[in-house]
Amino acid sequence: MPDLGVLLKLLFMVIVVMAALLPVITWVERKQSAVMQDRIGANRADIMGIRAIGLLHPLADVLKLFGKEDVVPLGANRWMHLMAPVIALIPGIITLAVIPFAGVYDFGSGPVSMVAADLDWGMLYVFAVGSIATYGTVIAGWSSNSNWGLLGSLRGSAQMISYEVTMGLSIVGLFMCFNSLKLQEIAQAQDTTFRVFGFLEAFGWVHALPRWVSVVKLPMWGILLQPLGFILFLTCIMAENKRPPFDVPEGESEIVAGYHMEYSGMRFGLFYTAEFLEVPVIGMIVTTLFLGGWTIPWLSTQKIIGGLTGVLGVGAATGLCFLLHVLSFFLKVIAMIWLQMQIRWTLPRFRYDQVMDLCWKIMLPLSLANVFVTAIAILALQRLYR
Amino acid sequence: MSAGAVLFYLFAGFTILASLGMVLNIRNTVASAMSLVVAMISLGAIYVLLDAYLVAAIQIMVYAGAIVVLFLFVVMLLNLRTDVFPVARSRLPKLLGIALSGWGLWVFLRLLAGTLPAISPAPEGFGGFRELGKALFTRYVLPFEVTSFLLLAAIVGAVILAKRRID
Amino acid sequence: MVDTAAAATDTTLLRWIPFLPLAAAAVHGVLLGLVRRPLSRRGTIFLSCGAVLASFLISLFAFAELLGPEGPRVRVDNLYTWIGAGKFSAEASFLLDPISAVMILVVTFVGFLIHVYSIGYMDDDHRDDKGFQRFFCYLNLFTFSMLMLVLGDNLLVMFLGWEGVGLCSYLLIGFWYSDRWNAYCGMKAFLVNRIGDFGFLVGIFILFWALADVGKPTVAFREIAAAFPQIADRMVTLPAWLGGAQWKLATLVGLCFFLGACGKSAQIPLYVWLPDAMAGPTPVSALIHAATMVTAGVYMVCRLSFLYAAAPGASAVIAWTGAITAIFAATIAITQTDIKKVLAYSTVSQLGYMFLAAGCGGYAAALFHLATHAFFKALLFLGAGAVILAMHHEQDTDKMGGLARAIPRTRWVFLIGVLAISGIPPFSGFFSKDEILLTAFGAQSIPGNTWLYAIGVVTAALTSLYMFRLYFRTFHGATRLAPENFRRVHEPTETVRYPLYVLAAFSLLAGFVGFPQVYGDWLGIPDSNSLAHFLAPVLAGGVHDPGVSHGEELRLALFAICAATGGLLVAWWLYLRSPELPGRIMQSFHAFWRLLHEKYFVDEVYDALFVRPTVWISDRVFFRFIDAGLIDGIAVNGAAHGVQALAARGLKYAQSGLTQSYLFLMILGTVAIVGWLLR
Amino acid sequence: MLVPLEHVIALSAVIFGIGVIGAVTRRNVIVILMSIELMLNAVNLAFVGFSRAWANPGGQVFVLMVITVAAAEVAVGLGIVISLFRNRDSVDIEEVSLLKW
Repeated sequence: MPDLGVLLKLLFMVIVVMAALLPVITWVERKQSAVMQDRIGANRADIMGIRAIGLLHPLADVLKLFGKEDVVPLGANRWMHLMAPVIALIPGIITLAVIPFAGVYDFGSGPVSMVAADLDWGMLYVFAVGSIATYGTVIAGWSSNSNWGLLGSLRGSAQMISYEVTMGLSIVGLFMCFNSLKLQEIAQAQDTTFRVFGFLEAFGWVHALPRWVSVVKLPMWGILLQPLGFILFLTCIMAENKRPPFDVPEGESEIVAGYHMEYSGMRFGLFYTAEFLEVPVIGMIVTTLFLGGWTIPWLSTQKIIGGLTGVLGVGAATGLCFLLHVLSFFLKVIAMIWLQMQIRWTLPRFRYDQVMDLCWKIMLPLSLANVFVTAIAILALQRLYR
Repeated sequence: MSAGAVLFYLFAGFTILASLGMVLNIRNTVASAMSLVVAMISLGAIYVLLDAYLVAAIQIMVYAGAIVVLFLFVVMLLNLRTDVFPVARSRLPKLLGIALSGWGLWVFLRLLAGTLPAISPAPEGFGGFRELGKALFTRYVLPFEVTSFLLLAAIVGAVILAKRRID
Repeated sequence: MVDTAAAATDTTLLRWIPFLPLAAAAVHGVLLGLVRRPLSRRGTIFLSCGAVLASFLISLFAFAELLGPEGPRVRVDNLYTWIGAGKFSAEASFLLDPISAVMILVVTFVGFLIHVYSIGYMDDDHRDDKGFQRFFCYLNLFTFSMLMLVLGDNLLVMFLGWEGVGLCSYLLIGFWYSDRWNAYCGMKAFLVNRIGDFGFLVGIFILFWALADVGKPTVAFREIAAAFPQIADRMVTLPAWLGGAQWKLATLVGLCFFLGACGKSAQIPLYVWLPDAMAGPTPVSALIHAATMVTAGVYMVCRLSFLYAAAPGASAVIAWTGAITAIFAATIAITQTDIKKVLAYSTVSQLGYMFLAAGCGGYAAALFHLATHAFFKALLFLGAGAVILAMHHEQDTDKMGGLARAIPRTRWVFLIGVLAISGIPPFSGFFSKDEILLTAFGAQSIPGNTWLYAIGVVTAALTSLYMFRLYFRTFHGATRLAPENFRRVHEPTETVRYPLYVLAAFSLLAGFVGFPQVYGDWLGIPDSNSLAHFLAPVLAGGVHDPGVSHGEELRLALFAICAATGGLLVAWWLYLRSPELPGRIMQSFHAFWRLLHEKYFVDEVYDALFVRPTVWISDRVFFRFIDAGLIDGIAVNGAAHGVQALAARGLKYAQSGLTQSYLFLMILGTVAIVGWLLR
Repeated sequence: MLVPLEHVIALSAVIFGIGVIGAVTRRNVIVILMSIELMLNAVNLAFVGFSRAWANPGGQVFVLMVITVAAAEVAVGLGIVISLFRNRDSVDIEEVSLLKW
């Protein structure tokens, strides 16, 4: 039976994401689009005249959606129609279970890993769960007995299956570098730095190198080890989320709203929520894999704790370090969310064939090449340093 | 009974029910597919209980995530709302087949009791991707490669078959 | 007795002797058969003759090596284990001991000369463009097989070569296959040889069976020799349908092997193929059907001398068969007019001599005569070939005569050959034949050995008679050619002539390697019969002592010379002095003459006794009834019709086209199997 | 281990039986393919169970092989189904009985 700690961690993540991030994200989305389109944006919802620059709009949305009637169209398959949004929402939530929002600390009672479920095969878990998300789309479109919906879910399923392949391949290189599938381990592996020109030592004339060469150090982040992998993975996982510019399954201008056009009320809200929930989740995964997760660049855990112990004593130092890590984690996540917003409001929607070509003809070969190059580089470096 | 056992029998029940649902639902192909997904996922859970983590993940990724989606994709592509077929030409052999396979199953289960070894606790890292990867690329590398060729052939075959015109 | 089973020096030299010709043949075969681009004439000559010359040189080297140190003069070259089955293992290995040394020298040397000769001889053969290379391909293949035969370390390798030479002889007799007669002759040779090979095989089986019975399952000669005494005296009961008599094993095996020898070496009753084998090109007749292949039987008997020494019965049969064959063939030869036929029958007769010697225990003598005969008979055939070339492929002596003026060189070398075969001293034939006669005279163990001797002497007289008849009718007297044809008769080219000279030299001198001890004592040479002493360690009985006093021996030699000269004089009188005489004799003894001229009607008799019944049975019974009627009619077509009918009646309904019914049947089967396994 | 191996194998056998029944009785080609997938899964379960029982990764390796083969089979099978549907406008397997007497 899961112990209290696990529950606490899971609840922490879920509450943070659902209660804190989601509304803010909706608001940010509105405001940012407004900024980018030179509008004022949502600002009318008020409680007794207090508008709070539109921060109340998410609340208003929720109330409105709850208030609406839940329509099941004629000839629809009722059960599936009701189930689809839930299926769509669940994967995003349960993905949170394996994401480390902070490192491993010892509060006197043995090391505690700040992740709900610290699985050895965490990344595989993420993939597996993510692949379930497809069904929400498929079932939704099919069950609601509508051609638009059917088309939408056809596009959706094709797109999601295709991009899963590339997504999986694009981070194989990363796994090679960090030699693990465990998210916590990956994050810890990035809690250090590497010398940019370190490999030059292998040629035996390191003493001839200028002094600064061994001073210049970079945080051992995935994005620095696998730049191409970062781009590919981000693209794929955003395509998985079916938000613009990959929103062909629900292209309003072509197929009215795609797979969820027949939904109304809170069930539509659930799809909506699912999409917005995916945004921070994506941010977390990308952060953990490529941006060093909870780590603070150039300041490894030992340094922080060691530095603060003198001032505060071990326990307080550890706690502070923990807080700092959580802080850095969510800062990075928010940065990633902002990046997604940016992309979402910058790029127009791809055509369907463009989406497919991008996946199969450009990114799949690139990811394969990435795997090969990484493997060769790793072997070469091992040779050099032996 | 340990929690693992409870979960095992729970998921076993799910699996059987879902499989039956898939087979017996003669009106709605998509519903069959969905029950197949349930069966797959419960099997994946059972794999987890059997310490086969990699296999479990791949089971869900490939079966639930790809294969059944492919089924659904085709169903929707052909837009089979409900499949009502004319009366079958031959019922008897099928029923006989059911009976016979049931009988064979019964014989099998009856003979199964107490013939198998007790299961010892799994060694460290058993079923992890490291061990399996090692086995896959050293000892079983030939089957691995051969299977890759099979996949290639399957891709080509599928493309050729699904093309509208073979030109 | 051979006691060198263990003491043998290993070497890797021998394998090259047979394999170089094989390689050449293979190259030819690939070029002709697969690439279909025949080699140029020059290339062909270079390849084939070069290969044979090389293997001759290697043989010389190996021979020198063998002569060098005293002790066991045995070299073994073991390639690999050809057949390994339990305790039995047949090695693919070559054995070089004095016998095979003499053989490979003769084979490669004469073979090389004849290769060279063939260059000139086949040059005017324009029947088809590939013929030239095909001919040399076969020649090389033959050389390879013959060397396998004589070098084989065990019966199986020997049998391989045995069959190989048979095949090559078939191919070469029917070389000009476009002519049905040649093809028929090749077929005849092959089939008659099969009978002999059958005997050979049965011999191998019985021998192996007996050896395995005493726990020594082997086919290697030296091991057999070592183990033979254990089984030599056991009795074998023939099966009832063979009379069920008790036979001595050695005798039985010896007779079986001798049947093979009869086939290969053209002895009664299996000699009939050799005269017809003259259908092949003359070099072939010289190489295969005079010098090498036909002597394989003699070689085998000598190789198995330990066996025959232990089987007096078999030896007696061999001796008598040889003697009878000798005189029988000689009488036929007298009346033949075809130059090659005469030589063919003389070959049969000389082979008879060799078997006579071998049967009487004079294995060294047999091999000696084998060697000398190889030289002078090759010389005679090649000379005949030269004549035939000069006569533009005319072989009938009735259309020759007086050629001495036209082709003097050929005439002289031919004369040397004739003198040699007639046993005129000091030509090689005299020594070898004399030793044979001596052996026959002294062989007390053989019943009626004096008669054997008498037959030998008479045959010697007949030999010189028909040989000089041939010579005179060809080269002397008034020519029977039309003048304009006579003018077109010309000497052959160098490549044809030079081998003749070499062979002439050897048939003049080769006799001295077996210089009898008698004259040796006169000249004060110890062990003058060097060949016999060289061969002694590997032959049963060592240096054969006929047990005849020197004076007796000299008287016998004188007697033989008289016989030979007598034959010469008769021939001279009949065919030069009064050429009309033979015609009158022919008239008066017409029936007898016809009997001889028609070769005692043996072919006709065989035809009536064996060939026609066989053909009739195989045509009427085996082909029309069993093959066409039973197998094709009932078995094959019947089965097809039955299945078709069955399928059309009912079986097709199982093919319902319903996938699931197939699936269901499959499951049915699976469940049945599972149920049966778990029952 | 939580449950005896017999139960695992029994479960796999039951699932296999269900798959067989589906493959034999259903007439919808797609469902038949699904049933075949079900059988394959039953086999996989047996593999995993045994590999767990003998602590031998070989069984799981072969499960991976089986999954690959299943994917290939589905790809080709569905391709056939599509072309079949184009030609006959039906996925009834009894429609596809041309290959008979």
